[in-house]
Amino acid sequence: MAEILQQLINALLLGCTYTLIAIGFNLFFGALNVVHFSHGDVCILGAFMTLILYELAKFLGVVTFLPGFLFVPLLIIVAMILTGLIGTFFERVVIRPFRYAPLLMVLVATVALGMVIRETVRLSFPHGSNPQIFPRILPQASFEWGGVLLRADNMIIFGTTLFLISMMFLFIKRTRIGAAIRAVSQDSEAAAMMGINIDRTVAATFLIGSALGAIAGILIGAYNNIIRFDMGLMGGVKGFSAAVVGGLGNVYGAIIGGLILGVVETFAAAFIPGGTPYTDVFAFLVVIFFLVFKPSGILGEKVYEKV
Amino acid sequence: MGRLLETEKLTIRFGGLAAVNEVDFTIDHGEAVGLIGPNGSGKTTFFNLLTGIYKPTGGVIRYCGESLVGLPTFKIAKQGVARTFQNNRLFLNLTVLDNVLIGMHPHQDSTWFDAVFRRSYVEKEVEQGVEKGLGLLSQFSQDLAKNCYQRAGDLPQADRRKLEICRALASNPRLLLLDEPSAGMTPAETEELMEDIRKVRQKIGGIGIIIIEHDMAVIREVAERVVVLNYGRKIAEGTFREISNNELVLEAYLGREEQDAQA
Amino acid sequence: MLPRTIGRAILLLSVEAFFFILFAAFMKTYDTGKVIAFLLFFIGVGVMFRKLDRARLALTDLFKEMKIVAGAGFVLMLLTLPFIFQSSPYLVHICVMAGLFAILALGLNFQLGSTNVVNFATAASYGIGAYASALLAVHFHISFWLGLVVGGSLASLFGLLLGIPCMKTKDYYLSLVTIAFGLIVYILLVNFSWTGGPNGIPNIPPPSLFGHSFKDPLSLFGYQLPFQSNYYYLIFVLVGGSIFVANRLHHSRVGLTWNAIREDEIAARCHGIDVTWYKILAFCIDAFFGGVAGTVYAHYIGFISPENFAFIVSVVVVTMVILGGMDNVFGVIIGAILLTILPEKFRAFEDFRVLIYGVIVVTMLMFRPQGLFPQKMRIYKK
Amino acid sequence: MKVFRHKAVLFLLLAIPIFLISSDGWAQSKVVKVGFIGPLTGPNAAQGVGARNAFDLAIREANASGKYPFKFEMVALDDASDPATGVAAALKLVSDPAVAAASGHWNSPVALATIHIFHTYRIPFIVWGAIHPDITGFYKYPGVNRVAPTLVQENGPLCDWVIGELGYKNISIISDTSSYGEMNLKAFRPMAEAKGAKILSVDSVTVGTTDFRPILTKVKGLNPDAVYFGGVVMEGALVRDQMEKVGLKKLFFAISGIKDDKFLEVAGPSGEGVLTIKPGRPIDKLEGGTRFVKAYEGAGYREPFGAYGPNAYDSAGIILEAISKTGPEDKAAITKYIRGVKYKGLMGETSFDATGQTTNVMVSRFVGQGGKWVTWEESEYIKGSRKLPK
Repeated sequence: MAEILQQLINALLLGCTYTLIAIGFNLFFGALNVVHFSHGDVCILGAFMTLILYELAKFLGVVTFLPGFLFVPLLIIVAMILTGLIGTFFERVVIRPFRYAPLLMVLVATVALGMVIRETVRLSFPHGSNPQIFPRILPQASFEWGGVLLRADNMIIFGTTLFLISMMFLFIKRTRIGAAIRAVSQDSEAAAMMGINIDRTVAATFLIGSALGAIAGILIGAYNNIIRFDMGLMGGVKGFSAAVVGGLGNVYGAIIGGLILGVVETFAAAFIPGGTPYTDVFAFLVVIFFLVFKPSGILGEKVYEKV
Repeated sequence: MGRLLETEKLTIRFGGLAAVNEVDFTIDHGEAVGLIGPNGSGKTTFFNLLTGIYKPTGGVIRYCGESLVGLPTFKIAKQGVARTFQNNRLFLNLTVLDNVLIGMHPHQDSTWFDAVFRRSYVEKEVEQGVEKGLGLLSQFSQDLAKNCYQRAGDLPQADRRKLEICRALASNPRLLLLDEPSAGMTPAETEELMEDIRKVRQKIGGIGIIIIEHDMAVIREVAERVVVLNYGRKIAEGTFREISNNELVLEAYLGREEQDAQA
Repeated sequence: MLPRTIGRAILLLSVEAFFFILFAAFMKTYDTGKVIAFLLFFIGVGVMFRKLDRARLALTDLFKEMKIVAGAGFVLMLLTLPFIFQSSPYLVHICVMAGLFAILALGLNFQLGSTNVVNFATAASYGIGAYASALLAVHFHISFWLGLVVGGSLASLFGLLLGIPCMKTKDYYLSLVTIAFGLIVYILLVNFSWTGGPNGIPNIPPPSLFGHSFKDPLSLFGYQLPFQSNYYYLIFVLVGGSIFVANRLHHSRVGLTWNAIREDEIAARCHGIDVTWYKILAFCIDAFFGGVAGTVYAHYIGFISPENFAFIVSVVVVTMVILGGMDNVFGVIIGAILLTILPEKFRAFEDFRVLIYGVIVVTMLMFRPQGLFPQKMRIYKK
Repeated sequence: MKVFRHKAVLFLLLAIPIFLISSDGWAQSKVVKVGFIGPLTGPNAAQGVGARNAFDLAIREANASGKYPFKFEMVALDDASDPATGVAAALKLVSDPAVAAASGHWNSPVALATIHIFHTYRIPFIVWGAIHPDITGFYKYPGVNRVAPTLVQENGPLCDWVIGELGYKNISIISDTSSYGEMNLKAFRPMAEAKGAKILSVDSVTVGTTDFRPILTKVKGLNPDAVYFGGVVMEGALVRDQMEKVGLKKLFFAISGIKDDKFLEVAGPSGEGVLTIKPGRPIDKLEGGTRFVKAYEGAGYREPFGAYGPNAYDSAGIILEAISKTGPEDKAAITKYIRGVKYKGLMGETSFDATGQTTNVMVSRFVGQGGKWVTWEESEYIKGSRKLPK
């Protein structure tokens, strides 16, 4: 029983990162009807950004006079903002030119952009092909409770995810920009006619999505202690998968989809004999199952083609 | 002449909204029926139901006595239902002639195997197709026939409409659905269009045409019978004269005009 | 009249020969500086060709007039390539690889170019073909020639399998399925023990024809050619066959139907086109090409492991198609050749290879989405 | 004017290529070339670059010593850990008639793909880093030798030590699915069982996995004495770290693939008390080791020579000695000389058995202590001031 609980915790934490990536996919798809295939790489870029900032801060000696509980959030917020800006930049440079082009082009372009991001990261770090050590920025304390090991860093990861998701919902529900995002994702032409600046709204979407993605990257780094340049490929595919399982375009769906993938992978590794190397296969089979039998996902509404 | 197509209580709901609501509709062989109604009254959705792009949530579609409900779009097209689109959907990066050749798809039968291993068969098929296509094009416009290797995307709007009708006719349809063919045309071009439609009816005996139009002149000229939709429901049916005196219809349209005036 | 024709034929052949010699010399150049000089020269020729209208028209007329002479001359020159590279098996090897990738790219072109289906699973069909024939050859001593058919067909079968989800999905979703499929095949190849796991399959026997084993040097006209030449000629025939099939499909109802799906899926359906079937057909034919290429690769190298069939291979083939020109058979082959030879010439920049692929794709899509050689309109003989 | 311009264009069209071709000068240089292939880019670049530098050092030293009648030149090519790239590189080497012999590969799949080429073209080849047993044991090519011990040769001493001497009997195995991990699993399991160990579980993980918690949580439920890891640095470090994180506080021991400073860096505090072995002896304990380190530093290489530097250094030494004895032309003689060599080098005396496998197998024991690898014999664990987990 304790083992199952422990595995559930593992699944939950894995699901958290997938959820955060999936939210980005949903936001972009809502706003632009675009699947940003390099979003996973932007997320990991956020983690690398944190790594660079951390080294920079260490070099400048900021660590010495700033206590950890102030320094770490500050570090994360700066990395978030930077990654958000980079995400908007990518939207402006690589995605916007294809807004009225055939869908194939933006699809291939974003896949290629992902490659460019990965390779740039790889080439700009010494031995960039190897995993980079991610600083242990979260407290490492732990205590055991009925055979279940609870760790401070895990709880922070879980808490942060919950907090960010609820903040994002509030933001989308309560603010002007949030209203604009909702309007654009309902009907961008109508929104434009109502005087909403589409470009700015889309940029805001990418800012938020990429910033949340940065958190996903940082959490992956903090959870595993390492980050590797090519994690974004799998991360992106899994994040997109989570979005699809939950229902593409539905932000709540991201949570469900992320958790489903987390549970499938964890339990496949733990309880299917010899299943460990095949966890990704199981995850993908679930995704393909959904694509074939319920393409709209769990929470997505059936989409009618415009004719 | 027998029934070409009829629907009974045809309905589709998008969530709570019934875009087409219990519509009974009939068209006979050789008949031209106008389908009118204010914007958003479900006319195009009705076409989409007939062609199988949407699956109805209720009701029956009978075409030549057989049900079309549940059939995939391409099978419906193969049975002789051809259509044009509101904002026309040509194959823009292909030539004029290729567009028409694709229209002939249902009547050709060469497969990948023929393409690779039976050259003569394919060549004959293409040859016949080209001949038929050029013939079809020249019936409508010498310009199109002459510029048959032009990219369809480079054509002016009026020619695109014509080409789209040609493409639809290339499949030898028994039922032709025209979705606002005169949209974006000058009065002179509209005149030509009406002429074209008359030509089609003359040449292809027994073809049924359902035409969606906002230009009442076209409806008056072309359609023998008019069906009026509003909010997805059929509110009237009859000759053009009957319709233009129908109070419900006037209300539906006047209401719209008032809104237009305000906007 | 006749002397003029002969004169023009000689002119045509000398133009071809000129560029062929240049190509051979380029291949034999190892010095990076000179490689760049060569490239600049080729680019200069290309630019001049565009600028000088008269020269261009004259040349295209010449080529159109004597298609057969041009084709025959071209084929003959390519056939002599192993003699020119006699002392350097490495160069023949590059040519073989270029041919393999040309087959892969031609296959993908049915989907990416003709039908607009973005398939990121080329590596999977490539791998399935390679593994199928390798396993058959190693365990059951099935000959390469049979393996070629079996490998292709089996890959085709998997193409069908992969095509099934496309009944329900399209666009992004379909691409996700292909990416997932590619990753699944890779993971399975790594983890199954009967595929040799990560160790792959060593000792795949070379093909033999009329008692001549492909691993032995080829003796032709008193010349001893490196053993790679066997494969060069094999690939030459296969690429020729692929071009033949690709052209025939393109100029048939099937190719036209694929184009219709590319342009507008809904309109295509409304004209009686069974979109699902034609997409599946494209999947199957693509996979068949991939399977054939994989089979040749396996027997050529004699050793395969999952690494040869990773995601990046798929992306490379996509890059080739986009660079060369979607739906243009000639362009796609040029794309494949360029992207096979250039990385070998710039081995010093090996580290930047993938980055450069990515940059090529993004810039091509932005500034020249039609590729180096844009698709051509179909013209029918009257 | 226009005619002139056309003539100029035509002239350029002909002149430039003629210049390019003629200036190329396909003439061969007189130096003797020695090939080196390794992963110079990609995930294992650190291994390949270090080995290349050491290889280069040996050649530079040979040229500087003036003892040899030839001038040697290294041709270093990249295999990027990719068999296809490796094959192209190997073909490039055999295409060059000036190449007398070559050494290569850290990745076994690459070596397994290229040795056939070297065999076909009769170019003597020494494997400096790839450790798959088949490279020598299965093919037994007369021209292919290997200075690195296979992993079968490594697992025995590890079993003797941890299971035999230290007495850890209930063991869970985790290995990666790479050829390296797979071979380790195959070699270790029977050896461990022969020593009386009980294998509680066997799990394989794909290289590149970062989250091992599901497996480790399961393993924790089995309550083993120790976890054996058959894989390389990064996965090893993550497994070690995550053992702590799921509360599996047991002994962790592993094959030499993890013996790298990076392991301790990634594993952090959890690297304490990790046991591993390493073929050969620590560089400072080798005869000539300090001289080698000094020379390496003096040559100004930026990257450390890494775990396989000495192997590459000795490979180069063996090749150079062979060529100097037989001359660069006769490849068969070089081949024969290498197979019969008794080479006193950095790693001690190297000679090859009938399959081409080195007979020079020495193993040193290491333990992670205070963020450093310390030889077991000198560690505080053997002195008793630190204790291994029970």
